[in-house]
Amino acid sequence: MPKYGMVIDLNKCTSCQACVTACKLENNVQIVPIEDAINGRAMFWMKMLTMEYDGDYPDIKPKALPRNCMQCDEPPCIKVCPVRATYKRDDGIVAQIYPQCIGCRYCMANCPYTVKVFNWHKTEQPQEIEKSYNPDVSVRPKGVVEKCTFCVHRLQIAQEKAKAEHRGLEPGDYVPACVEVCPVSAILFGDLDDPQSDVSKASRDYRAFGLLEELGTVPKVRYLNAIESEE
Amino acid sequence: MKKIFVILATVTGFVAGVFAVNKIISNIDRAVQPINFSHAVHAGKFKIPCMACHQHVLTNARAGIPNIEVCSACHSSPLKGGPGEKLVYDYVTEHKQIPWYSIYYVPSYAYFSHRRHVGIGKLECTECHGDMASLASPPTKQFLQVKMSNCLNCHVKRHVTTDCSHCHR
Amino acid sequence: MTYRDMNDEDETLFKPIYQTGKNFYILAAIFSTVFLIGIGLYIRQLVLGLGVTGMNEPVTWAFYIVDFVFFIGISHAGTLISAILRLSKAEWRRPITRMAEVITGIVLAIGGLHPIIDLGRPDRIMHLFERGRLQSPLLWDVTSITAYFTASTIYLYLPLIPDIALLRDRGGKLENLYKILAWGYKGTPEQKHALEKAINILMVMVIPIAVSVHTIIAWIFGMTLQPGWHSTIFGPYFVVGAIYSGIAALLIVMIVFRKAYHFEDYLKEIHFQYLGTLLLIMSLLWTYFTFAEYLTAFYGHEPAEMRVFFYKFNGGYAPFFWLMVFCNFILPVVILSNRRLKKLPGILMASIAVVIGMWLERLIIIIPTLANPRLPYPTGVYIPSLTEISLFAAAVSAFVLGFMGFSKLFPLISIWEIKEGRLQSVHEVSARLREYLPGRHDEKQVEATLKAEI
Amino acid sequence: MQINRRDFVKLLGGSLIGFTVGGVGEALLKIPNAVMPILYKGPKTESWKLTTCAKCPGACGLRIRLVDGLPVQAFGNPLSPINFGGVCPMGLTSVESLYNPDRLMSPMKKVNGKFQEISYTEAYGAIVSELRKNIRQGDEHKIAFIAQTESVFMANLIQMFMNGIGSRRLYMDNFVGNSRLPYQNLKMDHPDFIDFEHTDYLLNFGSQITEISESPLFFSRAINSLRERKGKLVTVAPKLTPSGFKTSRWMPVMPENFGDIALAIAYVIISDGTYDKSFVQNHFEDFDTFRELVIQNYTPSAVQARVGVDADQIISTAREFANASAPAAYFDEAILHSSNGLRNAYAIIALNALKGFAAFGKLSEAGLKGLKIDSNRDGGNTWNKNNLIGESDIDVLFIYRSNFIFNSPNAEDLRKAVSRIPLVVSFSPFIDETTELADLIIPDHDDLEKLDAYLSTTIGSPILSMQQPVVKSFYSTVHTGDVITSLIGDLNLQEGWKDRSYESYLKAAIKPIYDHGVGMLMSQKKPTGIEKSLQQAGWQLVPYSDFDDFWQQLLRYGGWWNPFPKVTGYTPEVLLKTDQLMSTKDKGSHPAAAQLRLNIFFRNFDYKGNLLRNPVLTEQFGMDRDIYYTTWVEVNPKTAEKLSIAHRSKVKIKTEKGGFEAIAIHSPTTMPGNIDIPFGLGHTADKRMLGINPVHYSDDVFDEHTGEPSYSETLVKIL
Repeated sequence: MPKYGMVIDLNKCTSCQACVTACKLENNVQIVPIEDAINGRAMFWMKMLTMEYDGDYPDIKPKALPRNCMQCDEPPCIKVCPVRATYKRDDGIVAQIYPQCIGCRYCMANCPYTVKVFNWHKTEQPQEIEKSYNPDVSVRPKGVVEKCTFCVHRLQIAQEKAKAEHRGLEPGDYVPACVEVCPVSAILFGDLDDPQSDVSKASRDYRAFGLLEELGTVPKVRYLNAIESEE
Repeated sequence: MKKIFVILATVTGFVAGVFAVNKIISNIDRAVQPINFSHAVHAGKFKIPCMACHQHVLTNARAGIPNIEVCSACHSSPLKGGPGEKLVYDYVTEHKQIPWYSIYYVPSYAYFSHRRHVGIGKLECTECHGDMASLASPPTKQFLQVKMSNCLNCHVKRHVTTDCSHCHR
Repeated sequence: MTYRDMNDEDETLFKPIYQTGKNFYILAAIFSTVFLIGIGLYIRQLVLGLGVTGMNEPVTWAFYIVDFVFFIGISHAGTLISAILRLSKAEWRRPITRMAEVITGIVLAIGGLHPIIDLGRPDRIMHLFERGRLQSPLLWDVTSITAYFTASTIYLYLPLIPDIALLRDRGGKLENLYKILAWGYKGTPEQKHALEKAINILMVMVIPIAVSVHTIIAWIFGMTLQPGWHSTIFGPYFVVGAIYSGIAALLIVMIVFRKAYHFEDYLKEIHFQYLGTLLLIMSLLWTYFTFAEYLTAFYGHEPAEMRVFFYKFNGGYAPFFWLMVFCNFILPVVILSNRRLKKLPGILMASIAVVIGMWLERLIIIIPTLANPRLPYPTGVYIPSLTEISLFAAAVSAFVLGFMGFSKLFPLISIWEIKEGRLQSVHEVSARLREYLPGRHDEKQVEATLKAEI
Repeated sequence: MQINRRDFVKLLGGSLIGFTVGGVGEALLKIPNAVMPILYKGPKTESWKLTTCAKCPGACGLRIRLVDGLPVQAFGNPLSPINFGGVCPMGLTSVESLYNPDRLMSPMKKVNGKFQEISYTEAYGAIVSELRKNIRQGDEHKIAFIAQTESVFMANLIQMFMNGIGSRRLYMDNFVGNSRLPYQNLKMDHPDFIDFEHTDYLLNFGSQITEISESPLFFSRAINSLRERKGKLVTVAPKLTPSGFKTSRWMPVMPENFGDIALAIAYVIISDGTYDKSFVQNHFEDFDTFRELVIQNYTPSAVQARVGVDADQIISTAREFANASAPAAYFDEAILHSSNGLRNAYAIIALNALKGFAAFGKLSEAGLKGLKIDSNRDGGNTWNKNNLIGESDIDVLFIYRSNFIFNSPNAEDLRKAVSRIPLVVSFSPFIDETTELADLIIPDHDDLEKLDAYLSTTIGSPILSMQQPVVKSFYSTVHTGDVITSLIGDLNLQEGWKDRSYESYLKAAIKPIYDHGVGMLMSQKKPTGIEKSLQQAGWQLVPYSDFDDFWQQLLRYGGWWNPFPKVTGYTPEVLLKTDQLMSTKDKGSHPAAAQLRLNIFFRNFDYKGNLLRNPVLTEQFGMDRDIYYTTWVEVNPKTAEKLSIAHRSKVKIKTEKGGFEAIAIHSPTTMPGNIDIPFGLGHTADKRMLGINPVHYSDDVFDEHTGEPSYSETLVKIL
């Protein structure tokens, strides 16, 4: 059984936000009404965070990092879910089952990365969005929690395809949308258990770190620190 | 004391009502198809295999209801036959799609794939659709109701994964 | 002796049941309108979704949960207090217990509903029982609250039986209802014995349940990773807070009904003095816990913790925080520790302050933590919407209505316990005289002298 | 207990009530989804088509996902050597723009202030008759054309049209053209690309190189590789945008002082004598005067006094620049957005000349076989949109996709001028601020519906990216190319152009590539070893039989490119003249101390302010600042402290042209003397877009040569 993980190279990332848009469109994430967005209910599974600016003007080193669900190996959210609407699959993906969720938002309260978003309303989407919905993903009803699932629907289809072609799942077959579109291929995705895969190599890199690792959530999305090219 | 009996009676009545209506609903004909298509003739008499018309069974999530091009393969010229065939012929000549109603449908939050079940799982069509070859008129209700319980029963019986996120999305 | 020939004595306790002033109806009308408005707004919320509240990312829990914790806290007034008092054979408990238990019953019913109001999909509530997972503190909560509710309702009902029997014997329009509820209680010695036995068993049982309830509510927060929540003393801290607010609520209710139904000669100064002292003790205990909680956080000086800490101390929630400190510590301690101020008005003021303060405390525990997540964005701001506020109002008025309704059906002060108290005291006094003092003393004359003195 | 009749009735009644209630409830719950029939839906068969993104000059390859024949998603084309499957937010939303409800569905005519649908023939007839009239009366010069297109072929067609008519009033507002304008004005031919294989030092003057540039995605990867090679990126810019996040040095400089910095660096290089002497010998007409001028006016200390950049910084940068093996001083269209843009550009060109343009490359003719790459105001033609205001004798104005009302400060004057013109024809597919003024609209196809081709040389080899109709057009829109070709035909401005289509024109234009035979389709992967050497020698096996087959495969694989072009280093064939390079006088010092200045910066790949009509992008616009649908301004923390402006607080900004509210953000990426404001929000024509359009609040300051507006020379008050 593989253990899917992701490594985001902040040295390469140009914070162009392509991953954000791709995620939004791939997963039919709602566009909330304007006043809701202003009141902090905008929904993003993948988000670009401007963390801080090291150093002082003008020699500053801005830190911006894309943040999706960390797919923790010790997820705080699944411990508290009363109905098993979110749980960890055997392949390490932290799944979110929308028809199961009762919307108590306990998992949101317990997520240190604040990656989960809630459907406060069910609102009519702009026409262009509705017409270009991704048929592989459901549109969530009001009152349930949703989050990045590593595009698990792509895995469903990739596995099916591989089976139909009587072969095993190959590394390239399944990548989330954000990985596919990244213009500078700053996002690596793959099997962390396979020591040969790029992603597991990268995750052992000396620059590698996990967001809020100290909490013991063991995030499976890791980052490579941005370092000055020459010292 | 009698009050209690009245209350009890009401409750029982309520339950009875729910059950009764439930029973009725499950027997309502869901749709009236534009053409009285007979699987008995096509699949039964002429032994046309399912895949011949439902072409996407092995390749797609949806088996697909045959579009007019498929029908026109045989019905391009009026064969001897009843009024139903006349209708088909009209559709063919006008190149209009037949507005079939689909009886089986899966909610968007569940992923059901014919390729997975028929192509890979090697299930028989009859498992879920019953013996279509015997139906003289188009089916009016689901043979095996599209319910999670029905899915799970079969999955458990055949020791297939019951992990939620393998079907839900 | 049967009940009939001694009813006259406690007529005042029966009065509210048989005659109703027009103020009652006015109040009832007002509160029920508020309540109905709340219901309407909740239906609106059901249709439109939780968007009608002021919640957002990351403040995903707000008013409803605050009210939930607050009401459950209040509910600790009754059963716990009355059980403890019964257990400790405190004679002065007799006129208090009933009201306390009623508070528990009603408030628990209201508070228990709040999580459901807070759900995004209340239509899926059954999932909790069909597919619930015991590892989630939320489910512990469901179990413990239901257990507590059943226990406390029974605990309210059992001591009620003799009084119901009284009412049944007096006849009247609701006689049938009383007939059913009294279970044919005649006050025969074995019935009495059985009843007392049941009550004794229950009051021992209720205490651990009550404690567990609020500990678990504390754990809902304590089990998370969030700064300001992830703390070991939350369990006891919440329990103390709960009892604290409970006593305050009880005092308010007592004072109000004393005034409304003229219970002056049942609820005497002494009762309030005792309860006031209890309130003072709880206040100091609460202060101690609060101090411990924040001091440890401050010394740990973990950045995330500190952001929450300062948000409370001099940030957005500073006003609420310091108001809470005033309401929960300064004011009660000043009033209750001062003999001159420790009179009914003073006690009433203190209790009201405490209730407000305890609500603020829940608010301060819940929202600042959520508003300051560990990662920079999003940073939360929370302004409650009208729906949330009016639902709180509706809850409060539901409580008042419930109480008023109860007072119209059953006596608010346990009549038979009062009587029992009288008899027992006479027995005790005469026994004491017989044992300690020379000369033979006849119970009759002791009674006579006591009567004369009173 | 016996039951009498009354009780029995009671019981019956109760049970009946219960029954009905239960039944009705159940029915209400169940019936809808039980008897609701679902109409036949397709089998959801999936297919993919390759095309090219036309939203910026980058011309990235796109891979469109169609379900049952309708586009649903866009991804990058992994075969394209420009973006290798990567794609930017703009490209990702191509599909949304196809379904945009605001799209014009048919030609429109303005009848007393209201737009009415008319047939294409009618609209076209109107245009033709008007033009005929003009030509008959010999008023060809009264016809003007303002176009913004990144397609060389389209641009050439428009030029052909205007030349045929014989009017010089053509304003090409396209990015690549503008970036190369300075070279053109110097009568130099421009370098085709930066040779990123060898460049080890990139001195970037004000270009938001990974967001708004000739090819953002290519540059992003190129700069990453540069940094991996331990090369250096130095940014000279008024604001540190994401393009500069990874820069190893940031010199905060206002755009009009770029020249000073360049020349100060030149000073150091000259006085160190580390410049390329031989090159200077051969290509400078009067280097000594140049040297004299620089030595006199541009000592680092003097520049420091004027510009406020530490002299040591300048000197060390200059030394690094001089010692680098192939240093490049880079600028693009952004340089023009200041009152003395051209002069700054010249200075930078001069700086490059000192190192012999070591990092720049040129494609030898063979690579492209006579295809004209640069598509812009051909040298000397300085007619631009501002001339509309002065010249009142314009009869017909064609507007192709350019929303110049939105992105120029003097919008009001332009509006007046345009509404003065008798016939304004717009080809825009949307009603934007400019199209509002049109009398006649013939909406263009959406990018997914049209056929076009894009030539780019940014990556160092010629690339032809094909854009093909992924779906056949939904509405009765018309490809503007077809309109113009048929105009050319019907007015017979060209021989034998009667009833030609854009497609035929395109085929003819692309034919030379096929004839020349070099290069390959994007399908084949880059050859190596023997095959490579064979190709370099000019041999190669082509997988296509004839031109039509070639064409078909072009469409299938998304384009053609020549991986091994004949490349030479760039050397200007005209001599550099000091009086040209130093033509304009210096700009005054940056009044940081005196008063704050409004500096407009670009975001999210929105080049000209006409790309943001997309719900996803609009919502995402300020996401990394956690601000939605609202304009914000960024203030340096020090300044904010001085003015006591709190982080994320509401402030009022006041300029000559009025005031507006915005949210203040503390950010050290801003110069202390500036208030940075993002460009792109505040469309008045699209109700779904809120916020402020800063350009309309900034003063009418233009570069007197190019007429490009300055985006950073407006004095503001903040309170």
